[in-house]
Amino acid sequence: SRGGAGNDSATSGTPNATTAGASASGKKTFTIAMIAKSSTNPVFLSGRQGAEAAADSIGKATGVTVKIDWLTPPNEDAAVQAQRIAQAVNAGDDAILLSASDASKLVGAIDEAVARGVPVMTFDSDVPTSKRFSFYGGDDEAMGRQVMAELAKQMGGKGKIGILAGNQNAPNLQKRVKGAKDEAAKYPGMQILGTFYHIETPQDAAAEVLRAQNAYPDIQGWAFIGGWPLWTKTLLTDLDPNKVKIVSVDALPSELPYVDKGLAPVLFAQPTYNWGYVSVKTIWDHVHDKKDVPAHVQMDLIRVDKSNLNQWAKQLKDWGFSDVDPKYLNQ
Amino acid sequence: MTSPAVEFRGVTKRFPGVVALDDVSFDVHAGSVHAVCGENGAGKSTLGKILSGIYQADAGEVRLEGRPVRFASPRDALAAGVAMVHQELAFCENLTVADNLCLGRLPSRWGFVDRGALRERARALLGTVGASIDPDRPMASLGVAEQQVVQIAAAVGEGAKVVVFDEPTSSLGEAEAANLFRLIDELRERGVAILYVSHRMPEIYRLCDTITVLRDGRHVGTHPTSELDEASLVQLMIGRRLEQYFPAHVSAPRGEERLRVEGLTRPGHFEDVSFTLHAGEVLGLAGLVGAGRSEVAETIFGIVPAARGFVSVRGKRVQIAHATDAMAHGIGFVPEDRKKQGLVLGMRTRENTTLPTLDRLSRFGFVDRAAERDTVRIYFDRLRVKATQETVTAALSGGNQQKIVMAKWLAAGGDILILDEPTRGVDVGAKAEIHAWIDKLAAEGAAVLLISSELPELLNLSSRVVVLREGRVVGELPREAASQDALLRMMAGLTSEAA
Amino acid sequence: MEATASPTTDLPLFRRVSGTLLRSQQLGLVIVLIILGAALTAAAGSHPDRVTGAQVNNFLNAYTLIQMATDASAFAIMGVGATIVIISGGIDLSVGAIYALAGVVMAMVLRAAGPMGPIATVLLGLGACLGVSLVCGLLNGLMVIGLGVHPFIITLGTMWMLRGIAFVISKAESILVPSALTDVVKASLGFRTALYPVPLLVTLLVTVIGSVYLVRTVMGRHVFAIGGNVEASRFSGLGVDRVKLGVYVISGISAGIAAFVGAAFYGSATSSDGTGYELYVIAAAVVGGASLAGGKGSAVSALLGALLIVTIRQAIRTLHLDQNYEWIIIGGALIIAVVLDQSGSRLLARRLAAASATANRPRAA
Amino acid sequence: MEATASPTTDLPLFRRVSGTLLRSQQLGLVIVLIILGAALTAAAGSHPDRVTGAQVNNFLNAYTLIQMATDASAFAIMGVGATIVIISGGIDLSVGAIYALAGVVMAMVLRAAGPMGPIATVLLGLGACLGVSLVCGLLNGLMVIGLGVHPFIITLGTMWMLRGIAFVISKAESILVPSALTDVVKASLGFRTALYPVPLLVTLLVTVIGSVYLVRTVMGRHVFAIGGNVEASRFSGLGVDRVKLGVYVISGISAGIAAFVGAAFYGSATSSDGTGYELYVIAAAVVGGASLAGGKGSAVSALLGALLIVTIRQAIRTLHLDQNYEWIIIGGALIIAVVLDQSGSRLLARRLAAASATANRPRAA
Ligand SMILES: Nc1ncnc2c1ncn2[C@@H]1O[C@H](COP(=O)(O)OP(=O)(O)OP(=O)(O)O)[C@@H](O)[C@H]1O
Ligand SMILES: Nc1ncnc2c1ncn2[C@@H]1O[C@H](COP(=O)(O)OP(=O)(O)OP(=O)(O)O)[C@@H](O)[C@H]1O
Ligand SMILES: [Mg+2]
Ligand SMILES: [Mg+2]
Repeated sequence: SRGGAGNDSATSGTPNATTAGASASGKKTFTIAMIAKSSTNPVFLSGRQGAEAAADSIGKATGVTVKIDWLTPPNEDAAVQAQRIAQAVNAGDDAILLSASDASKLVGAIDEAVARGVPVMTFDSDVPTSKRFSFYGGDDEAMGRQVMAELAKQMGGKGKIGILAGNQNAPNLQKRVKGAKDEAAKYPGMQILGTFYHIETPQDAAAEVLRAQNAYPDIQGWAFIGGWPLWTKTLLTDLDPNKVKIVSVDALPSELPYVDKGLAPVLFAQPTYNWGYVSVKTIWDHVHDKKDVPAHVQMDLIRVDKSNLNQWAKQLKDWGFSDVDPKYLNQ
Repeated sequence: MTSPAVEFRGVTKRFPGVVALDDVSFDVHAGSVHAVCGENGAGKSTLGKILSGIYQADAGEVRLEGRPVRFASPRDALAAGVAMVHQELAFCENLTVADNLCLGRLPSRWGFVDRGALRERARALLGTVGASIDPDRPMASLGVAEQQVVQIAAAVGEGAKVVVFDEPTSSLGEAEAANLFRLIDELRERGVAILYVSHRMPEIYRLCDTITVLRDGRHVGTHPTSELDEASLVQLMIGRRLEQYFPAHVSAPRGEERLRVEGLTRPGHFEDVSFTLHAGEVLGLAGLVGAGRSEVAETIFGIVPAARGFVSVRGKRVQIAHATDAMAHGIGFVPEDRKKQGLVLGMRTRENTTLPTLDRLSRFGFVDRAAERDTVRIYFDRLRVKATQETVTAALSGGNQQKIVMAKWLAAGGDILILDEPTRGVDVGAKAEIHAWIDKLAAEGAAVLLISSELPELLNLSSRVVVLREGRVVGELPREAASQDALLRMMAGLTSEAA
Repeated sequence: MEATASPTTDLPLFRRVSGTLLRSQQLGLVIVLIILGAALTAAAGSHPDRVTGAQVNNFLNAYTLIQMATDASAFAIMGVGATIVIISGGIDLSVGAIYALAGVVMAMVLRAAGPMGPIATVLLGLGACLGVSLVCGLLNGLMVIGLGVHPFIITLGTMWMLRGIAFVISKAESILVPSALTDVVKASLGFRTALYPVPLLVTLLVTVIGSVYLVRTVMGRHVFAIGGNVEASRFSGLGVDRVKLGVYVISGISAGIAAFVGAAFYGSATSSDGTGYELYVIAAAVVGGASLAGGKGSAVSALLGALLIVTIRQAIRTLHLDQNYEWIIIGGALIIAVVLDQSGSRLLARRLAAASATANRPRAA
Repeated sequence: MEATASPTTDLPLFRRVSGTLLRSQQLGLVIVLIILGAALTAAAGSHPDRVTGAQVNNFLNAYTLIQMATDASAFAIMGVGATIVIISGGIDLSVGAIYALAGVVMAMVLRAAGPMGPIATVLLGLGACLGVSLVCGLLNGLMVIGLGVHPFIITLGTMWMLRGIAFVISKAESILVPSALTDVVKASLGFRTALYPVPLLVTLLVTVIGSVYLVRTVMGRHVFAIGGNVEASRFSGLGVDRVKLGVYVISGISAGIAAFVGAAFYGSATSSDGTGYELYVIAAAVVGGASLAGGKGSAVSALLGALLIVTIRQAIRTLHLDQNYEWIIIGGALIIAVVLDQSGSRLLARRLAAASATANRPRAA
């Protein structure tokens, strides 16, 4: 019942040892190390749920225990991610699923993992120059463009706007900002009054919006590059939907009232659950079942507005979010 | 004739609220020991600190061998051959004796410390002051006297041309002091100019050939020692005649037992210490420096626990685990190290004075400021504290700081008072005042345990003297039998135990 | 007892002078704030009010000022606690984490308790928030006095632990708090809508209580004493451990109050709330003149320090500076503010010295 | 001079004993590390090597150990600098920001310089990195000695400023560094591929240099002196300012070295690099026994402290504990490690004291 080629080890009989090897007949477990950007960001927790759900369903279908080894660092730090890739390889994990905080720092680590026989897939934030076999996700610049295009549509192509940009040191957010700015340039009537950064907590983000709104009273539209401020309730009361329009990335449960009230008529949800779900399935197909998979599995943003609010709420509920307001589920 | 080694010309130094030195001019000659006398706060230490580059004069000038100098730091002063032994000990506890001795000039090769040379130089320096301290010992493990000796060795060892001694004997025992005097004689022979600050008259008359008196920062005179008798010196210092240094002892009747110590032991510090202390008496605790007197006092007061033994207060055994417990039993304690143990230097004098008693001066946890100020005023007036209630304590001269510590525990008003070197660094006038106060306290029924390295003080005030040697009680002398000589012999272990 | 003749008679003068010195240390910060405010008012443009149509200054308007007060409230409330800890010679890096944990626990307790009357909701929320923060402060204090380890390390450890706990129990979700709380903290109290005076009032209240505690009470005096010289305090019979325990509890509770205001104001709590606040809070205390060596500081100054930091941040917005430079400006301004404050009070002290030295001359005995 | 008879004869004994005390302080940490390592080896499962097929322990294998050394290198290298600053009685919060700025500047300089020979590239990169970090350290040092403000505040200010500058000049881009650098730092030196000994070697080298500096040089002795008692040091004629300036420069340069290794190893630099490292670095120094009150610490211990932190983090991975508990575990472990270390050395000190007290007694007087 021992797997593995080149069986030159005399001491390989540990019963609980994970065994690997492509042709393993008696293979019992298959471990995927999942390394997202930061464990405090709820979107990645939803991705983890998706991954675990996929692992379960594969397990039920095939009898192989698929384990998700959650190695996400507490704070965004690409160097730590590189370290954890190496750790996963050293610990004998079978595949790695990564959302890169800083692509260029991770090329080396990924290529090495691949060289040492551990395939790597990326999601959400790609490392295109590496030897990862596939990427599931969208394109940050495109996401920024999409948000700005929608905002322009909502505002009739003109007006003064602000961009809320999250942590200024995060490269992927900077790409979204760039996309948003490029898109805005196409609308001569749209004037960007400022790009505002904040500490990535809901309260700090909301406070930044209020500060900016006070300093630039004529802001009429906001492009939120991340949904942070909408995870509080404060903008619901402090901004007037008749005067200010928001278009934001993300559509977590606490953001739904903003759509309902019309303050944020459109949200672009990332199907964060699928980050895990689709990726794990893809890894299984490729690594275990040796199927060909595309190098880029496109993830499309889900446009959430009043028309599909209830449907989206149900989707969130299904994905395991516990605090979806029942109000949106019952209709 | 060559120019004097040091000339002060119109030196003036101001601090917030005080003129510490006001137009001071006098000369110090090479090969002479020049006493600087004055009351607490007269400006003696300030003068020394200006000479050694710690402070800079606001006006006037200092000349060294005729050349005007203005030192920006002790580093400059040391380079010019001026060293100072400070009134308050200042050393690096975390380093060894050798490091502390040679800190400014560590022997080195290409920036690396030459350990062998360092040890040798340290031993040589210690040799010059007649001390045999292991240069590799951590400074923190030394007793106060040994630390003082190290500081003296560090200052004089490097061949300075001018040395300032600021109350060097205040923490030395008789033997170390005798060593120091011999050293100073040698320095004088070598042509070193010495400024010597002290409140102890016998020393001044033993060592110095010239005396300069400062009063309130002003120069009131420079005289050859031979032309100035002790009474006139004191009169110059305080501006009036002082009746007596040691007022006649008012013998109070010995009352009930207040404090009993039985078999108190802290291994390595003291063993099996027992004595009793009664109301109305002043019990002297004698011993050489390092005999463990302070340690006994600190243990009674609950600062450090005893390993064995008991303390009884008013006939009842008590558990004292903390100073608060001691205070609850009416015990007060003036510690020996005012800077470390006695005062919060950053606080105002008023706040320091009322620190142990604030609870009494408050209502519902709020400080009653009026009551506080009234209390403080009483003690400041009596002890002639030369500062206001609002002065930051760090700004006080050493002797005035000592008075604040006294005031603090007098205000606390316990009926068992432990005084560890209560007059260290205090000037003659205030010392007389403190002595009178101790007498008065005893007369009013307080029990006083007095630790002092000044035998005259101890002999004058105590009704009995208990002698400690190497951590053990080696005898007890009643007032009548106690003489300086008898005590010294017992302290040094030269006689069989007297009873 | 009446003042006797001789030396002590001009004591009130000295007291008055030194009192002014103290007060003017804060005056220095106040002046800096006023100058900064005036400059901002002059430099800021104006815009027509959306409702009344009247022209209003972009900086000097009720909304912006109240907004700044609200922004400052978290730093200022925790800054009072931090000042007290710093005066005692300690430091508390865990306030940001306590802020997060208290907020998260409150939100979870209220979610679990389900709908209740508004008063019950507020009381339960406040109780949960303050209870958690008290326990956290107690934990810090007990470890500081019991383990004999530097508080920097203890509170660095609890900072990581408490935030970890907040994260684990909340699963990093942003948990909404009932609107009863928001209604209280966003009560208009008769002002125009969207002007929220409550955070400002809470801040002022906390500052006044902190100030009275420090300046008027026996405990406050003891805090200064152990910060100034812990050994001498022990020799004076102070319960050093009790005082230390007290300051960490106070610091914890100040974080709890800030968490209540923050969570109620913004309507939600999450485990990442207050990330990095510990440094802002300590900066506010130190800009306000607290000495990290212990023994020195003032609650009112902590409030002013927090206001200064927030005003500098606001200046970047109001002057429409490129926000990319925010960190550079805040970092530089922090250092400049402390230097100005220190050199200002040093200058003042020197002037006073010169003045009173001459004044004192005649009274030397 | 020969040791005279009597008192000084047992001098070598005392020296030997105190030497042991010192060495065994580190021994304590070493033992903790060994026990932890053994426990992890026992508890970790094993897996077959993908290449050779041989069964290897999940913890005790060359890859994991070298990986841990690499992970620890940044904390350890900066930890040596931090230890020196802490011994001097100061603190440096800006090392993480210096790390980022030095890396970013190096990457930009190399990008601007265009392709060159590998040696020129490495030298230019190293020069840029060390040059920037030296300037930053100098800036810290000059402000600390010139402004008379507590280094916590100075370096908090520069921490914000320097990271702000890194952000502005790099526009938050991640800038690739030439592969010549990576080739050097990832050189196999004859080991198996994917085993990178260079970061470990650099760490050891820095630790040795730091240790020699502290223990053997005059400057090092002065660092201990001013941390022990700055006033006494000044009285002894030390150039206190020069020493202080020196320690901040050293700390800055240590961040520069770490930045070089980090940027070269990972292949790029960005303004968010090293975020939050300052606290880990200080924690490493303090776990290694440095006292935040100044006057105490060791470079070797800082390395051990960094290793301990990294091992604890690794343990979470190796034992497959839930990653979510990472913060709780690290926070708790930090406090426990310091307490263990302190109580261990206190116990030892007490035993030694008891022993030498009896030995000393006869020689009193
Ligand atoms: N650093 C300081 N700041 C403010 N005032 C000071 C400072 N140092 C000394 N003074 C004041 O200067 C005066 C002279 O002090 P100095 O220490 O020179 O007295 P002294 O003659 O040495 O007294 P003592 O015999 O008590 O040691 C005192 O009034 C003291 O309060
Ligand atoms: N190397 C040492 N190791 C441990 N303890 C020491 C050492 N050297 C001195 N001591 C202790 O420290 C104490 C010295 O303190 P100190 O000189 O204050 O004693 P004392 O009797 O109180 O004298 P005084 O009150 O005159 O200063 C002694 O009790 C001695 O046992
Ligand atoms: Mg003096
Ligand atoms: Mg003593």
